[in-house]
Amino acid sequence: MEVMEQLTGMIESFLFIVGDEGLTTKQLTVLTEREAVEVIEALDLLHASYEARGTSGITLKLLGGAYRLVTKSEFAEDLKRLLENPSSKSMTQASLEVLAIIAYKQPVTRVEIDDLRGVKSEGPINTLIAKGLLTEKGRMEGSGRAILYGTTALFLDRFGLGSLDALPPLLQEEANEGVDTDLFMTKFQEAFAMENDGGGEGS
Amino acid sequence: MEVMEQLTGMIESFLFIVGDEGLTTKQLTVLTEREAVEVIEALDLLHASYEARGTSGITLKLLGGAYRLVTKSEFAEDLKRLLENPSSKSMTQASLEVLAIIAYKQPVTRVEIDDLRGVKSEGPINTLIAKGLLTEKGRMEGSGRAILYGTTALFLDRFGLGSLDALPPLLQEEANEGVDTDLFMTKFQEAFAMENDGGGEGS
Amino acid sequence: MSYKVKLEAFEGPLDLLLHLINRLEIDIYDIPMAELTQQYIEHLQTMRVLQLDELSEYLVLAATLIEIKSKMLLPVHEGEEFDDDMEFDMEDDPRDELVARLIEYRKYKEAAINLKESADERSDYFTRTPGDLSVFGEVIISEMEDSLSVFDLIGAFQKMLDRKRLKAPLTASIMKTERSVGEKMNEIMATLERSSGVCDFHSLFEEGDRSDLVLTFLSLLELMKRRNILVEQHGNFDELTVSFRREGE
Repeated sequence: MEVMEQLTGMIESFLFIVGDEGLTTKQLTVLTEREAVEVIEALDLLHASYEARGTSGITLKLLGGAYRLVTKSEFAEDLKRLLENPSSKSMTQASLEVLAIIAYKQPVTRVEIDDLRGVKSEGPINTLIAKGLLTEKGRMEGSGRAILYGTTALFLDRFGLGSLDALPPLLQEEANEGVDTDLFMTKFQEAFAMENDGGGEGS
Repeated sequence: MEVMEQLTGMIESFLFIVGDEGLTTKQLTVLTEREAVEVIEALDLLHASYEARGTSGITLKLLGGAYRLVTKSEFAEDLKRLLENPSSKSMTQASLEVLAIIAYKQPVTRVEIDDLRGVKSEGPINTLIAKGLLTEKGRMEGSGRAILYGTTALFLDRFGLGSLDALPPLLQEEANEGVDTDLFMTKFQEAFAMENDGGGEGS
Repeated sequence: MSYKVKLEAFEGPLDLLLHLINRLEIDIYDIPMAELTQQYIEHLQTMRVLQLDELSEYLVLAATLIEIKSKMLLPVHEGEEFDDDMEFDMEDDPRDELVARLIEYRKYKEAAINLKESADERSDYFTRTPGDLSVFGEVIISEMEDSLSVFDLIGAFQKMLDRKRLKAPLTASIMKTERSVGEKMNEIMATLERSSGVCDFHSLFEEGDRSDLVLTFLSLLELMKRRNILVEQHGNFDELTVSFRREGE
């Protein structure tokens, strides 16, 4: 029983982290290093526990083959208040992310910004243009002719900067630019590391 | 009771959606349209229920003034295995020293930090600013108008602190205020302390 | 003194001094100045590779140490006659200021260690990226507060990097672990079984996408290491052959 509880908790922590994409039974089997039957049993247990608990705001849903944690539908109306309420910082965070990317990388296209953030940035970009903090800085060479964005004088003014050079340097940690890590290299390095440490698993 | 359960569930659904942004008690009060006391009670209930449940993979934490849902530490190893490179490079000793000085003495100028450490601290300060852990907290009065530094909410989050008050107290200075050490008194106190803890050295 | 000191091990002159005090088991409230000064200067000599600007900070403290040492050797008391067995005046101990600085610095050095511990502890808790609000209705981008500064910009950027760290490798590792080396190793052993214990190295790489090929290659390496199989080549540029390794080989 305790083993099952532990597996259930582990699965919940995995599902919590992956967010909207969810995980398939197969993925969970690989990740937890357990048998599929155990994983399914744990998922049932998790679901039952969400449903039984009146204090639970979330539950487990199977959508498109993947299990994901979602908020209970009874709170959908309440959650709408997050949209209206400016006290939730996530909207500010989105705007600030976009602004930071553009400030440091300008001129930059929307696609590049989307890539960096991993989410669509059209909304924040438009809002920031409307506020006069961003502006179009011409078009990219080539077929697409994508719009290039940059910051405005108002941006410098609002953030108390004399010029763009006054931006404090950013710390680009361990060059995680191209996150689609070359699979071969990764695998190869792993194997190489294994060779070197004598192939210990839990090294 | 049922009302309380419902509020707890609602809070959980809010915290789930905002994720790493977290929500303050104040924000939760606005969002749930309830009284602060009720919100606090519900938060307690939520926390207790996470901790009591063995099947739970997540729990509630106050970090940088905001409540956040986080995975339980017992699953850290499993999650780290999954994330391959979960932690950013650990900080240098110099950065940690500078951060400690600023955390406890803020707002503080660079000169004060330099004096305390006996070395220039400009490099570590800039790195910490770039990491988003430090911020300018205005300027000193007077001719120099030196920049005053302080820590950010991100600092509290990264260091697992609910607020600045959660910083552990600084090392006790064996009761010598102006350090015009009265040698006799020191010796006496040492002897006295030894009497009291049975003379254990490595306590 | 024959021990070697690593430069990077010290965060400055005060750090070095504290290190010496600990190593020599000196009472910080009653520092034997002559001994400490000598040790300190010896250390500086072994640290000659120091950058000049860094060295200057160490030298300033060396000068301070020497000054204190000399003051202690010549306790001059104004308006008083020299007394042979004069008691040392504790009120004006020339070491006071140094001791105060050392103690103050030690406090924060200690605090830095604690901070590191709490950061390590914190790294055991993972949170999630915010959910998609657009499922609840139209997202209105709220007004930005007026009080925002460049530092908020940097904070937002750092947070974004964090989220990426959480997301990107996760999906990658899920994809990668979809087929494990262990599974592939079994496959290779089965192939060998079917071809009566020997097959061409090439034939194992005839199908699959790039990641499959990598997996096959790694599985072969692992099987070789575990001494399950033998990969041989009879001459330069000959075809490699893979075979079961017999006991005792």
